[in-house]
Amino acid sequence: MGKIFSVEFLIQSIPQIAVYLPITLLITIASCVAGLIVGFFIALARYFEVRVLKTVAKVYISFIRGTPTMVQLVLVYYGIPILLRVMNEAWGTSFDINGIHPVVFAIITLGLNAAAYMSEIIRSALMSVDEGQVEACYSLNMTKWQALISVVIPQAFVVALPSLGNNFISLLKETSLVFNIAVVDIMAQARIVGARSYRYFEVYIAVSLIYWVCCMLLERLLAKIETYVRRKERRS
Amino acid sequence: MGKIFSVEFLIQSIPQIAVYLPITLLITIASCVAGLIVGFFIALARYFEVRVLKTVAKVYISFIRGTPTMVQLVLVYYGIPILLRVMNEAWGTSFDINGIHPVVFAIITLGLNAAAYMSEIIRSALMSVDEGQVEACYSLNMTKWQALISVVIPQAFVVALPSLGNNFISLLKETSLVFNIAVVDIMAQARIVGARSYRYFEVYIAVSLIYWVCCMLLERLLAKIETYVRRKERRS
Amino acid sequence: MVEVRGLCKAFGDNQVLKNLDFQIEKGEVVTLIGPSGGGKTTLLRSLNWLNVPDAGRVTIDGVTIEAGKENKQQIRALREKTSMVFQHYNLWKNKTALENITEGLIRVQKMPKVQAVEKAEHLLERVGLIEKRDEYPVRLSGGQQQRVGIARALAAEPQVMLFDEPTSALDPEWIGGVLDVMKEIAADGMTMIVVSHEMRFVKNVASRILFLEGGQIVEDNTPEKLFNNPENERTRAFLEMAEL
Amino acid sequence: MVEVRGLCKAFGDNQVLKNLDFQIEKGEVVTLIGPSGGGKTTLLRSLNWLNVPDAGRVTIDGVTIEAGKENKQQIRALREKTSMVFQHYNLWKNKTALENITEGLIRVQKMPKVQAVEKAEHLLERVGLIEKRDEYPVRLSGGQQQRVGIARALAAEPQVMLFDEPTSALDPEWIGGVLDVMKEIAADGMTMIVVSHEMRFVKNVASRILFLEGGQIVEDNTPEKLFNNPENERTRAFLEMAEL
Amino acid sequence: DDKKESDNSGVTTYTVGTEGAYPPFNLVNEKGEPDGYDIAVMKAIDDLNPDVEFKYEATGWDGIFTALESGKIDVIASQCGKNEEREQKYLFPDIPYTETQAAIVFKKDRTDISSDVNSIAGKTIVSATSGAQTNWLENYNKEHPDKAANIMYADGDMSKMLQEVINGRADAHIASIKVTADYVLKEQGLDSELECLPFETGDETTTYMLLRQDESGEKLKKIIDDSLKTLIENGTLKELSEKYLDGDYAPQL
Ligand SMILES: Nc1ncnc2c1ncn2[C@@H]1O[C@H](COP(=O)(O)OP(=O)(O)OP(=O)(O)O)[C@@H](O)[C@H]1O
Ligand SMILES: Nc1ncnc2c1ncn2[C@@H]1O[C@H](COP(=O)(O)OP(=O)(O)OP(=O)(O)O)[C@@H](O)[C@H]1O
Ligand SMILES: [Mg+2]
Ligand SMILES: [Mg+2]
Repeated sequence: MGKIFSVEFLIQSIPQIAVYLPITLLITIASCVAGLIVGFFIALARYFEVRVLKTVAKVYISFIRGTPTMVQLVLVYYGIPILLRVMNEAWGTSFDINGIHPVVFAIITLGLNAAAYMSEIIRSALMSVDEGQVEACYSLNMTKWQALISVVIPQAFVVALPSLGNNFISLLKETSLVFNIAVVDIMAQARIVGARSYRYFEVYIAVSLIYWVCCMLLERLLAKIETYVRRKERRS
Repeated sequence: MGKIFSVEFLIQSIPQIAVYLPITLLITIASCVAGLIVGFFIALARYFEVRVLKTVAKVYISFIRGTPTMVQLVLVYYGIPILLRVMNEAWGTSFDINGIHPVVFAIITLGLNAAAYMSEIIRSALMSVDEGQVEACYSLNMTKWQALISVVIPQAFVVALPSLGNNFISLLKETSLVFNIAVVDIMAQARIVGARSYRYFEVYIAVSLIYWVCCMLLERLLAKIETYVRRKERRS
Repeated sequence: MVEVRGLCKAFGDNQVLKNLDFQIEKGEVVTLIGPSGGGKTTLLRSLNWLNVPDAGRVTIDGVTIEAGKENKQQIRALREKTSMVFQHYNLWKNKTALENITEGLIRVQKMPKVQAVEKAEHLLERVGLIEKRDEYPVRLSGGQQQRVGIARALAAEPQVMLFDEPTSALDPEWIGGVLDVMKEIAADGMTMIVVSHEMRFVKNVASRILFLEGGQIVEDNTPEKLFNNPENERTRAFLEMAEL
Repeated sequence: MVEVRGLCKAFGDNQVLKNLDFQIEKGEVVTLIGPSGGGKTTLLRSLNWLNVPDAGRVTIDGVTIEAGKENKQQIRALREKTSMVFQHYNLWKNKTALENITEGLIRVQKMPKVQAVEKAEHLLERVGLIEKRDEYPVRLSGGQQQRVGIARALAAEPQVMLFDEPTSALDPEWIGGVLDVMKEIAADGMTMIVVSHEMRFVKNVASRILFLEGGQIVEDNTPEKLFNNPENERTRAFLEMAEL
Repeated sequence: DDKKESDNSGVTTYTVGTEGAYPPFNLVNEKGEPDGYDIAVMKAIDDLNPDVEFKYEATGWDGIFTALESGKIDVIASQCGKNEEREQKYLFPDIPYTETQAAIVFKKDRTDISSDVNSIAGKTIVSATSGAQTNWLENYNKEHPDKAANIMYADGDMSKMLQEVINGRADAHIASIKVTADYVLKEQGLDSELECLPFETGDETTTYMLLRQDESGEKLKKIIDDSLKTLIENGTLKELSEKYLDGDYAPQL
């Protein structure tokens, strides 16, 4: 007779699942970087209240946050080829999108998605910097950009870091949505391994352990950075 | 002949899906409130560096953020009964947990989950309040709590709000995980409706529209609150 | 009223307070003078334990607290005896001028709100800011902020007032106004420790002057003696600069 | 060098600057005095467009800018001509004392880093803070922060310096020290506009005094005339307070 | 399992779990109730046994097995296939309730793919992790390493997998039941583009109810085995199959 909960199976499944860790990490890190960069510029549009861009940014944020990531992923992955097909038929062109690896779609979609969330964190951090700090920059004839780079961003960074940490860690797990576009990451692999024996309970715990280890390493790193940047504003 | 994409189907499915909106909203709002409260106290333990609690808080945050919400949900909802069954068999007790509605488990799990994320946002917002502000409280013999309530929290609130908004909106969509514990929310219903005729694209778009409307209303509200609380610190 | 014994405070290698001893009687108005960076603010902040000293003992109105052995109750008891005007005012940004004053009264002293508002309005009137009653600090001028800070500290009516350069942002007229207020409360028997280089204050209000330099009290004297015949060479030079 | 025409600024109902007109020649050291809340800071901040005036025109060293018609280039050109010491110092919290000074030199004036550091060290020396070179602002005393602020503004070597109460946090010795620095740069022909109630400054450095009250310049005079024979009744009362 | 007994009537209540997203086998109908062939079979079993009563619940696939283990549900009727690994953990009745005929779906212009199993060698086949046909495919690959296909795992729904074929990211999709595939192709107007042929897997995809390895599971296994035997013998299963699946996929005894 078998067992309700098989510890050996759990242990055996860990290496099988962990094989796909590079994919998970690749997508997480790449979309995180993409999200930070795009999110930063979206935040700037709102921070500086740039005329049209500020509205565009708001709509973008609202749209991206308002719709499920899974749907965005599916729409981009399946929708773009449909669009291309229609275009090709209508105009006789012959674009082919199949050469692009689904991981690229995943990174783009997740990155653009993260950007919306991160932009709000970055905006509020930028706005938390005292006006007097910026005025001091202007009084010495710095440009907006110079003020941003030498004063506002470094000070906002401290405030934003813990919240951005949330997003990094969320993203690590949100990556599992890529299975919707047929990319196998650690969560998908856990499902595949689990499906063979219907031992889902064991594989979920196995995959959770892997996530947790990654998360702890990330938290360590974030805590180090935070201590480092906070030292400047510590009284003692 | 059928169509690849049926607009009528999409439109018809909206009311069918929207019927379950109250469940989605109930779970979102309740777990949001729970998350805010628990998250606030976790943040305090770290903010005040309370001896043991601060470490407990760190482990809690790490564990919750480090493992997928879906797994937590399944573990809590199904794992507790398994544990009880094992206990009952071992000790001859007869606890029964089946009377509790799954929505309650959903709210507890999602609430405790959100708490971990929110606590980091709240902590960084609390820490962004100038030390001088707190010292002024202490100089007038306020207690830590009084300082917190009359000065630190109101000032931190402005900084935390946009990031907390991220979490509210995430939670709205994360609610869809509850189908794994047999609760039907709008996303589950969308899948169900879609499955009947294999028209997933249509229902995904339909459910996205519903989410988007909710999200936009929420964003309106948040923007109003933000403008209101920021007025105190605006130069003009 | 105030007794300080063996007070030491260092920031890293920088020994700011070096084994300070002094005593202040009830009703004295003591002025703390000394060069910038000499530790005046640090000393003041040690008296209400905002700076935790490395060593030493502070007694205010019977409440004794010793560095390294303090507990919450002691710190609160100590702070009950004092209130402070900060060098950088530290007005609460989320409160109006009025609320900055009433907050402590309502929360700490449990004064009914109506009464607290009445008291605050009276104090705002005295510092000439009644029409800025509902303004938030960012929209007040430097001197206006400083005056609200003074009003806030006065409202607490403590045993000992700690003022850190309370007139630095004021014009001559308002310096006069604030000095009048301080003279009044001094006449009521309030003990005050005031960091100030405002010579009018030093000459007219102070009953005693401490000259703090290099973490030590190099001179402790009455204004008359100090101005006419300072014991210390260093003090003489310092005051000459002030007299110009 | 500086020309102001029809300058107006209101915050809500509060008309802070009422149609100001004045002109300052190259090399003049103008002191702005007046009661707290009178608009001195607002005026100073309008000169480098940190406060956007509601109406009026400012010309500094040939750069003219008009309220409501300003553009980015004009604002930058205007700011190139000036630098400012803030009433609240506004030191950059994420930069050390040294970096606070070098940052503008390196970024705006594109000075090589070595040279900027050298210059900053020289200035820190002059304000007595060379040993605080690598300290962050939160760990400096009030007076030390103010001196770094002065050094930062001096480093830019602009056409016109705007000082907002630059000696408020200083002790008599350092007031003397800073005045010496200001006298020196005044002697080099720098134009300065200084908000100050420090009478030593007003008497010894200023070449001209503007008395600002109720949003208007109620007196514009040389120190000698102002002190000996003020034109305006209001000014006389104000100065009497200062003289005590 | 005494908890399952209701006090006086002697009727035992069991909860049947199903994914509810795999029509025509299982779905949730307009009334919000689980429905489809899988459910109909369970209802027929219920009718045969006056001393048992079934309740039905739709649950996401990610939680359904844990729900079984925890006792929240007692049997899964969701087209589960049998294999050795699964038998270690769960209890399968001896008698299956469906023997479906698989189908292969590919682009009309592909001549290199056919009903022949050998034609999938080296091709990319998109297949759902939860599907019985995936199970078959994995075993096939293991047993015929020289003729193995690339499995492109996908998450659940057929319309997505068909898109993969249309977009050319996959060469073919193996559907567990031809009739369903035909239905979807027609419904979504893809029949002009995609070919759907019966796929001879030789060893046809056979599905079972899934039970917990405990006392209640053993009891239920007996009930299901006995009932399925009756239902096959009296032709009810065939009827249900024809009604829901448009063909006879009832297993033979
Ligand atoms: N938090 C801190 N960390 C490190 N050094 C500090 C800190 N606070 C003050 N110091 C240093 O301690 C010394 C005394 O500072 P303090 O603020 O007491 O001077 P002060 O007499 O009030 O000067 P001022 O008249 O300029 O306000 C200064 O050299 C200052 O740099
Ligand atoms: N951002 C603002 N919003 C509203 N009112 C303001 C704002 N800034 C200044 N004021 C008001 O404008 C008036 C002039 O302020 P300003 O700071 O120019 O005074 P000041 O002459 O520099 O006074 P002080 O000597 O006290 O620094 C004050 O009454 C002040 O309350
Ligand atoms: Mg000081
Ligand atoms: Mg001012």
